[in-house]
Amino acid sequence: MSHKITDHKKQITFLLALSMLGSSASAQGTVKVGVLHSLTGTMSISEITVANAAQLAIDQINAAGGVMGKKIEVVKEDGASDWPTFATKAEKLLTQDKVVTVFGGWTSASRKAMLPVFEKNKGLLFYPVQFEGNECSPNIIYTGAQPNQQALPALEWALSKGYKNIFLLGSDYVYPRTANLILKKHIAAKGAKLAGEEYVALGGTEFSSVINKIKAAKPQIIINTLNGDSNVSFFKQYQAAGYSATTLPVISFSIAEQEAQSIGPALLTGQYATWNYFQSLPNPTNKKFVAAYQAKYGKNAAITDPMAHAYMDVYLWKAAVEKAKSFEPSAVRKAIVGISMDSPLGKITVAANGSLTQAVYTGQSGAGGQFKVIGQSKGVVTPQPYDALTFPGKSCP
Amino acid sequence: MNRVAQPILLVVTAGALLLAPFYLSAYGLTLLGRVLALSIAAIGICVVWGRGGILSLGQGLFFGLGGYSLAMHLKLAATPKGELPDFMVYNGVEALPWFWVPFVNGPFALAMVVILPTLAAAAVAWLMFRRRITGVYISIITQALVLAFVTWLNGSQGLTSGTNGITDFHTLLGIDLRGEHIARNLYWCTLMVLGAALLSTAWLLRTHFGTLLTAIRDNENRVRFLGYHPAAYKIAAFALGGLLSGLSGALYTLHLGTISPAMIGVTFSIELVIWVALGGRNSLLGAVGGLVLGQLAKDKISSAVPDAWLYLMGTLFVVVVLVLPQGVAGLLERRKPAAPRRKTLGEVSDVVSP
Amino acid sequence: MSSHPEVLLEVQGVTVSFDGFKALQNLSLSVPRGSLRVLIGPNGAGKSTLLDTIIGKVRPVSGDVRYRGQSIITWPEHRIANLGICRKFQAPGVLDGLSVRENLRVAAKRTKGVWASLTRTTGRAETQRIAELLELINLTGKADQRADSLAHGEKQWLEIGMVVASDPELLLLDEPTAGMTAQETAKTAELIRSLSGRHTVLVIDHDMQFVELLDAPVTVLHQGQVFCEGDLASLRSNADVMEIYLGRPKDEGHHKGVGYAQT
Amino acid sequence: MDSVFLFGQLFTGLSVASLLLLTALGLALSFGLMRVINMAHGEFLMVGGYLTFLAAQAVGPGFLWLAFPLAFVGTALLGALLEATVIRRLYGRPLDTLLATWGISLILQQAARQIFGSTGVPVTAPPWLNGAVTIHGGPLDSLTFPYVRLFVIVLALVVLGGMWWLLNRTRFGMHVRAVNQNREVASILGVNTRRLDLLVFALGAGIAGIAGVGLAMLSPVNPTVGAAYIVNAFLVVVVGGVGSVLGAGAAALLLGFVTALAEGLTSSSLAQATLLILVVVFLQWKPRGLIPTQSRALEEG
Repeated sequence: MSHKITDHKKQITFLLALSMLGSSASAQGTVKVGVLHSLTGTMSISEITVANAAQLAIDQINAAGGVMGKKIEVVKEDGASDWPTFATKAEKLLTQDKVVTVFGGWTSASRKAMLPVFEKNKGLLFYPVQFEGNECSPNIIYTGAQPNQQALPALEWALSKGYKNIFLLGSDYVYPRTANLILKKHIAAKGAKLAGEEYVALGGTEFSSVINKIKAAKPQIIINTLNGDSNVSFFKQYQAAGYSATTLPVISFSIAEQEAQSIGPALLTGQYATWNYFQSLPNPTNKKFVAAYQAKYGKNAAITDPMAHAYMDVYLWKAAVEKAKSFEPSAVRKAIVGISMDSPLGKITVAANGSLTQAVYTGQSGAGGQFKVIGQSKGVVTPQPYDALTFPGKSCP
Repeated sequence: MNRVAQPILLVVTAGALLLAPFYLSAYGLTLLGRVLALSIAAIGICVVWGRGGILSLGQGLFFGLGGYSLAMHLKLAATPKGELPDFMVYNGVEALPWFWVPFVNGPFALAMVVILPTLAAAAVAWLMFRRRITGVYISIITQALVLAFVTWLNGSQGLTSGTNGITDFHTLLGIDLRGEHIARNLYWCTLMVLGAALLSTAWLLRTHFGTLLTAIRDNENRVRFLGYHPAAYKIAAFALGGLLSGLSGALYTLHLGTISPAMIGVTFSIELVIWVALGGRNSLLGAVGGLVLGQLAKDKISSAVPDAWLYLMGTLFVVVVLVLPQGVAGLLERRKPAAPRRKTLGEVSDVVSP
Repeated sequence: MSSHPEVLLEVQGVTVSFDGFKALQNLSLSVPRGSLRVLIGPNGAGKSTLLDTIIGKVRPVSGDVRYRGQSIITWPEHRIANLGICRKFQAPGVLDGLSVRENLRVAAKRTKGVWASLTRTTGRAETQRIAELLELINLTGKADQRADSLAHGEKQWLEIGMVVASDPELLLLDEPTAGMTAQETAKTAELIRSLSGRHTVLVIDHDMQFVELLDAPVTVLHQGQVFCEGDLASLRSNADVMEIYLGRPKDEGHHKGVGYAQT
Repeated sequence: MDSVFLFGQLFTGLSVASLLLLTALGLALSFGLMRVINMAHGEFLMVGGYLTFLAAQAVGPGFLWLAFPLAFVGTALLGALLEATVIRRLYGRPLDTLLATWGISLILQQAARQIFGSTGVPVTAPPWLNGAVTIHGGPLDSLTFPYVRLFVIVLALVVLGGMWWLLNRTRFGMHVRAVNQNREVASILGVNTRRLDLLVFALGAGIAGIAGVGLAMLSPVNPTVGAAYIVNAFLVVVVGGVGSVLGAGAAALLLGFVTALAEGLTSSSLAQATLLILVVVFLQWKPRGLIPTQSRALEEG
């Protein structure tokens, strides 16, 4: 904070030239990292807890002696649910605060806005959320699921359960559009039927028309990529129209434990979700993580896939720094490939393209808002940023 | 503020701005450059609202047209020959949409930065003023238009990249946008455009055209029955506002390296207006100053105390309207001795005179 | 028809309807070139509506307005104004945000297009003329003051000045002396009289002292129609006119002058 | 479109129109009477929704008896407060009311965010509203009318009827109409216009509060819910003709049906964009709206 104030003064008085900027990367045995999430605005509900998870990992590392003998100093910035703000704040973190890495971002739009900033300033970003793939910047470590680590396994699961007539419903932005483009190709390739495809503006709450269209299309299952509050409206209006998990199941990619709590578990009971992580995973690392998080942020706090990824990202970065013996982003990027560790998600490995090799689970929502794991990928799944069927010939360099 | 202090202050400010790259930090410079780019749109609002009395809540539309015109070219320039922009591929688009095709040409795109917003503004104005739609109707219609534009952008991802917006640019007319001195040069370039926009608008408002604009704002019927065609003047002013917004949008896109629907929507458009109101809707320098200082304050305060920021901003809206209808510039003007009343800071025409 | 042979303005059988209420009913009127004509009538008689119709602000449901023999009923307002018809409104229609001088300059400009407004400068002749007008309306000392800082009477004068500055062939003056002192009223009457001849002037007013000073033929409107015409003296002795003004039986109003009937 | 789908969409249109109408009625009143552009009107809807949520928290499933009076009175009081502190000072400056009330809407949204969080709070409709009327057999087989949506439609009809009665059959309504026609004359004739403005503004806010109850049955209540409705509600007022309650009703129906049919034919984003453009085109044809109010006071507006 004090740093911020001195800087502010400098800027408006136009007086001190370069003098105060000596506050560079590693003064006094600390190393600065940025945490950049939406602390305000519509995305804050999801992102604050992700920032909390990253903070928890940083606190744990600091308590255990830091990274290469240096304590981690966090510079927290607010992306304010506004994509250009993410770009601005990323630039501030890299050029003014001189952080060595940034943990942050949720929406694809925020990541796309930050990408040029990280490339220009040769920074490093850890991005913890599932996304549409089709991107592999050397300056970003994508730890959330690639499409082949969430969407496709979900489709396979649905087909294996005999759901052959599929309706695709999503919010109107890049992730649902791309995920559904890929799903459509695979639905056709597998000989299943596409009942229909609908998109509702982000934050949209009126589903009457959509439900009429679903009714006319008579699907067996809905693959749902709606985001945020739209889910609540959708499930309410779906229920009012007489549907339930037994008559028309819905499998979702953006509903985790936290969203389930806010939607109201009653509306969701029996519905499905696919993720790389559920709070109920029984591995010991996860048990420890859940206990530590709930000790710090409340014993009923829900823990989700992106939170688990964000927590693990800090440890991944630490491992890479120690392997590279340097905080320098390009060295860290180089060192991180091949690192493997036990995480709350189970065993993960960083692939050459900067994404994780990780397992995929399908869960069914129970009464308490927790998901019971009912399906699991055979072993871990290698990340494929470009779906071979949909984007033939494309791959990461 | 007397007549001696004012020019001195102007010269000092201009000098400080010109030399900013030599004493500001890299981040400070990008921030300032970005805000200066935005302030060009404020000049447009000053003309259209302050002088013309037309409150447009849809300046984001023209800002967006300017920004997207440039961004489309930058995106095509960053895409290997024979390929489609990445987002089109991910949306299953198989051929370059027709309206993208001419934007391959750099000079064409640069011309469109100016022409497209100007034409769009003129067309919107023609539709409204032809039917003598006035006052709050205009605010509501322009707001609806910018919402329609943003909704269309969001809903047509294959054509526009949707909510993500267009990003990841590399070169403009062969200049590497990630090069060494680009920040500094872009800053100066922005400052030049801003200066040129200020001077030419100030000149314009000193002509009979400026007088008539005020006359129409105050009493449109009187002017009409003196034989003028008020709609023509209002269309011209609105088109000028569109042009300036478009320029601002293009420069802002260059500074930020991205343009997206979230940057140009209803909230953005209203925020522009309130900064102008704070600075003084009748004063060019007031409008620009209000926007620049407001945005800088926003950057600082919103990261220091994010929650308080919205309260502060909301309160500011109310207070400015209740207490300072002519903005800070109006406040400075009021302090001056009343008569004999020469032209003052509040009156645009005098502000940039040598 | 008066002694002037040439008719400048001819209103032919005009009917104007507001939501079924007939503000003007089949009204006809002709104004010879160079004449001075006064219109009186009680509130709601249709005086202002008639002027509105002439300048194109109100469109009639039937009838025609001809100016120099040409029908202007469908013309846009600004083109009608450019023919040389200029109106002074009832409430002072000055341009508040401009200085007195600028008000006159706006009115005096010959070219009214957007492009011309950017390129034309104010010539010496125009400056000279505006100085004369300022003198005429007694506002030389306040030439650089904003119009909204003027007193009510001064605003009236300014607007008259603007109407004169635009040098119209036909002046339509709607209650030009409202809010003026007796002295100012007399001066206004003098000014208007001096304008007739070169200009054609149609005045609406209530103030009978003022009408008297104008010393011109008077037309009485009633319920949207021409009730009668004549000089003021003959109208004062007309019992029917008394009745429409006062709404009383003819014999009661005789001893009072029409002038007292102002509301 | 087959007939079941078509009728389904017509019903959707009716349902969309109901909420639009409830939101727009208050706007039409205050805009018509005072030329006030209240950008914070959407936040009255939001407050109504949150009050419904609180009522549901307090008394459980049978909360509607409490929710209606609470939402109506709560938002009406908020409206009165706003009128007395800010809007009153801005009469005759419609563009300034627009900016000031936008500021107020920011404050209210942020307050809601801090009290209730930025995700929506869910309100579970009472059990008797669960389920739907479904047609069996015949050409419209399996056409469904959810009770919740029927409830909102009835709510809109009741409020519209009540408004009509209030404006046309009561002394209060006579005063409102008088002021609407000519403020000065009405005030000379002894109408306390200040008090009337306050009452009308509060009434409009209260109706938005009731709309909030209806909304809470269909979607979660979150801080931006008002912002999502405000532009369309303004369009209803403009298309209907400023200050006309009947016009607002007709416009809400028109907009509702156009939205539903456009959504039937294309995606919801394109439907919304199309609707907005259609409104602008409509205003070319009828700049004063469907049912224009003929009053001299409007000329200057």
